[in-house]
Amino acid sequence: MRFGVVVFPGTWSDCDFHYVISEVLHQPVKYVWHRERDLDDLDCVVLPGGFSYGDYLRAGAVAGRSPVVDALRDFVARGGHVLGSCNGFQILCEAGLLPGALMRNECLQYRCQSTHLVVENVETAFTRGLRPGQVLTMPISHGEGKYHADPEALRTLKARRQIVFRYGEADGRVTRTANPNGSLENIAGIVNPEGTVLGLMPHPERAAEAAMGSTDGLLLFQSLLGSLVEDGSFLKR
Amino acid sequence: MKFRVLVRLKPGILDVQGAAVRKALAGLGFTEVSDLRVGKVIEIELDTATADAARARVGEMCRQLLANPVLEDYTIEMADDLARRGAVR
Amino acid sequence: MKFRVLVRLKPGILDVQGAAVRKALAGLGFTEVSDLRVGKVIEIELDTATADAARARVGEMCRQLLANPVLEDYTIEMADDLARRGAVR
Amino acid sequence: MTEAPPKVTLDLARDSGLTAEEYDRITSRLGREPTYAELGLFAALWSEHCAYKHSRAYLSRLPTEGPRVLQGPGENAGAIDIGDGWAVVFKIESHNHPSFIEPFQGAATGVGGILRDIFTMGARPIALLDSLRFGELDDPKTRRLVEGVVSGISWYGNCFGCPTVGGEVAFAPEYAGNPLVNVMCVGLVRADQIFRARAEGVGNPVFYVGNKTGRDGIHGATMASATFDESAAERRPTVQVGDPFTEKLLLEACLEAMKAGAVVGIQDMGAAGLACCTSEMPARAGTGMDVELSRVPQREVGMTPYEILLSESQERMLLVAGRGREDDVRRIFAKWELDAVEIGRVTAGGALTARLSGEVVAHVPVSLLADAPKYTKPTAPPGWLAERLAFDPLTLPEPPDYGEALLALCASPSIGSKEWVFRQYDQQVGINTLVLPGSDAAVLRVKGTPRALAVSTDGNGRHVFLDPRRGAAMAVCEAARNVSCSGATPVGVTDCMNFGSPERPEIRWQFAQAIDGIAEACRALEIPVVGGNVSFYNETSGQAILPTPIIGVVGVLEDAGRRATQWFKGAGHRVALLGLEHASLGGSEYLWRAHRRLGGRLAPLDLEAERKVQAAVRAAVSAGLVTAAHDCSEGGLAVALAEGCVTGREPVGLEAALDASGRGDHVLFGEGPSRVIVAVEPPRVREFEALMAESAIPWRWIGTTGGDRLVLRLGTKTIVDVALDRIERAWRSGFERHMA
Ligand SMILES: Nc1ncnc2c1ncn2[C@@H]1O[C@H](COP(=O)(O)OP(=O)(O)O)[C@@H](O)[C@H]1O
Ligand SMILES: [Mg+2]
Repeated sequence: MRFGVVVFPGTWSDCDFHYVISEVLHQPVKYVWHRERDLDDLDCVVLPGGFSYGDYLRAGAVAGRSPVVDALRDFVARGGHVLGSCNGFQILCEAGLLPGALMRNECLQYRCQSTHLVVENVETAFTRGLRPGQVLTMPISHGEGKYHADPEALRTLKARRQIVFRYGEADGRVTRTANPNGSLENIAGIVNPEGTVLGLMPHPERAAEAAMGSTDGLLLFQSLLGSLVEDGSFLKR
Repeated sequence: MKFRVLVRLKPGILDVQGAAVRKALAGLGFTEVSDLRVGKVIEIELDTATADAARARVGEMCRQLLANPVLEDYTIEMADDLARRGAVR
Repeated sequence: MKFRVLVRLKPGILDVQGAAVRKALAGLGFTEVSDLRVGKVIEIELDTATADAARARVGEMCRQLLANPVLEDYTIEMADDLARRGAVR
Repeated sequence: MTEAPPKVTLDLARDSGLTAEEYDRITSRLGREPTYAELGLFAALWSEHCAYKHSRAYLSRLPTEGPRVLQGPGENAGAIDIGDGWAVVFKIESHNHPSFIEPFQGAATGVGGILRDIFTMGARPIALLDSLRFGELDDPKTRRLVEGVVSGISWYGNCFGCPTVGGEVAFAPEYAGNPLVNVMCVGLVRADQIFRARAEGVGNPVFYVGNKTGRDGIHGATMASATFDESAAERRPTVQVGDPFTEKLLLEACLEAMKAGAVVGIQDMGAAGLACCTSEMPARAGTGMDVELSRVPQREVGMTPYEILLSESQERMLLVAGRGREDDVRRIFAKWELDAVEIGRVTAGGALTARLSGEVVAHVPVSLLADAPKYTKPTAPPGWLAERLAFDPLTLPEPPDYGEALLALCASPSIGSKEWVFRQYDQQVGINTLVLPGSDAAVLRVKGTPRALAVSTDGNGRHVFLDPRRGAAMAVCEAARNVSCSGATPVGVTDCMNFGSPERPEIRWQFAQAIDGIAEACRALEIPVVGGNVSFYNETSGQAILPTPIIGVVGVLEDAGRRATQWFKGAGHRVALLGLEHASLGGSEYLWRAHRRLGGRLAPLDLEAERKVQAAVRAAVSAGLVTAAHDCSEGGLAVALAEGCVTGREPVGLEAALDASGRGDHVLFGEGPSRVIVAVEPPRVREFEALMAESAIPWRWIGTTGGDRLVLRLGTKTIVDVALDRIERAWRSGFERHMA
């Protein structure tokens, strides 16, 4: 499966994703410059964390209007997969590829810490290998990760089972104290209705090796690899 | 031509920063503040022939980039409207 | 009584936000922008008997908290001055 | 448009910070009066900040050589060989004054400056550490400073994308009027691809790259000139504003240009900006430079040559490219959307020539600019010292309840958890951080090798205040010990010397003594000093800070998998205390917190014993014999044990018996060097004992982990018996409760 890791000016998790995909997962991967529009040779595009364009206006705002993100619309329509983590999630929301928006953390401070994610929907390309209610350990590192959607949008998210991860306790309870940023209903990650575009604030690439304290981040990739192979569409290439 | 764009959280969206500033002010003895909201002001100067055309362009900028419609409202003001008010310091 | 405080970087201080937004706008085809600066707007409602007293208090708030005197200037406006301009969306 | 520059006189020279003798030296060496722009160059380059006039003579006493040293002091940063073709590049720098004036931007630009020092060497920054000192937290002004400084560091480091993996925060009233913000950066580079700040190659093009130049930070001292028109000065901001996004682009562009082989030499435009680069770079290479100032990208209109030369706008570099590689440089910087403008050439003849639209505004030998006078003025110990030393802490009453005393100490903001600080820092970007903040040293793997680096910064102003020599040596030992506790071998030191005004003999004495102490300790531990920074004039209205050398140590772990952290891992582990049990309440945190006293003598320091203890700990960690290793520092043995119990994910209890020969407070809370506690699982006890015997260090078993209390005995008498959750609560809230 061929991965592309997008690089915007100011992106910094690009190298980490690249490392995990090539050195841990042993999958082909290349960097994709933000001005690129040609994504034809890719199966999965990763929008990594960082501060694209400094995030000086709003997190992800400028990158959300870049050529590569524009090209993602076609890519997704053609069945391509997109994983946006941290800044990548913010960009997907800003671009309208996912609903809602990410606001400043309720504590008004940056937060870098380990979190527990409760898996809610296992019928997406990225969570197919997981159990409902399974608890993953993955760190967050952001200043603007409070998910917001208006009541109507939230209803739609629920109706279409687009909420994939919520912040929870180690035992899987979704509590107020487990919410690190004030996110609406503890939402940590969502997908598009087709389950092919995942946005999440936590960093799966930082939880991909035992030495880093958790390997739960790999599960997302393994689900993806498994699901794509199963469905066959990418085997022919 | 000079414009001023004010970008503010939509009513109904909790303004955490505003609440924090209000609390800090109360701590300093400014207890009379009954409401406070924090937004962004973007001052734009542009080379466009007519005021109407310019205003339309600024509107376009807001829709395309300056405000996030999920969260924010915006207002556009022309600098001439504001001329009479003098800056402090 | 409603006030609006505009807090802006002093002239000469690097406005990283403004420069970034201007560049982003240019990238979207808004090349006519010749200058752009980003600041904060703080809208304050307060319960004070007279407009003058209220304005003085807001000035005090600016000096003590709202503006950083090392980097920023501020302007205070009364909301009545602004009534006629309507919000977009 | 620009008015004629003011006439240069002795008075003007004095106003810009030069002495009459210095001015004399300039005119006689030049054979004429300097021009206004030239005076600006001298004022800046001969300032204490750039020229180390009062410290250079002392700094030469530091050991700077060793088999692994690839670059010692004198460049943007030092470099040490760590094997497999890799080098670690690191340095520490202060941004104390800017952070006091504007905490957020001051601290942020401090981070920006040290990052540039690292990547100008060709290294990619992999870690930051921040050492902070503030007044006491009960003052709301201090709390605002702390908030501003921490969020400034957080903003810059996070946005740039370098993890902040360690540091310290301590509080004492002496820092209230002058907080300390020291930032250390560590980077990695291939050992044969280190770049230097040298303008080699006559005829090579000189590029200005990065942000545009504004009037930011034009030297305060040189600006206070009577001939400036008042209102113009008013308009001139001296505060620099950081732009981490541009810095990140600058990093990528510089590394790419270096990799492309287009770069000959490069230097960060830090203090004294362009003036500093255009004179230091040719001075190091024995060349000259001819630059056209009107080509410098400018953010403001009407800037004078003086302003262009001295501006301290951030995120800029001067780059000497190879001839014929101009287009490569332009292309690479354009890709990263940065300015790269050729502003001049490297010349023969050793002069800096600066022009404005062709007209020469300065023409000075760079050797003269780089050759500021060195001072070794008389030093004298402070008059008050004898009285402070004569104070005997044991004349004070014992605490009525040792459990409560320990809880109070754990809740001291200097000792309590700094999670409030470091959870605002990205600690992991780069996915190298094997040990996050919260243990003695942070550990970062070196990808592609089996190795890891361990880093720590330490310094104790109270110790140095009472005994600058021993206190500074103890700071070196502590930083190295922290690194050794992780299992790593210390390989290099960087130091940040924060002192009061060097114009006072007692400050000069503190400084000279501290340098001697650092030199002794580094020699004994065989770790060279490869870079550092001196920050004088840390005082407000004649009240100097505690003299505070901050020591940064980098160590190498040959096997990244063989490392230790400070917290106990489970019940039933035997706990041993390694090292001499010499401790003292003199200058201790306990003495200050419990009795508000600063006095007494420091514990003795035996550098040979220190070296052996550290070697023994390293050997034990690398043999996989210990499940935890923790250094005893502030708060003494009792606090170190309490930290072993509660700083991990799951609290682990302990029962221990301590030396019964001293008074309780002395044994529990006395501070001293060369002590480490370790935990050993029962099956490894024999092996561990054999290793200790071989190491020939003093050591003994003191207890066993388990249960949910910390119980400490002196002989048979239980003097502390406290529930872990109380200790944990005290420790977790010690700092944070002030910041709510
Ligand atoms: N300002 C800071 N930034 C990042 N980490 C910090 C800071 N202050 C303290 N820490 C971390 O908290 C832990 C405890 O610090 P400290 O008590 O100073 O340790 P020690 O006494 O072992 O030097 C260390 O891991 C240290 O790196
Ligand atoms: Mg320690």
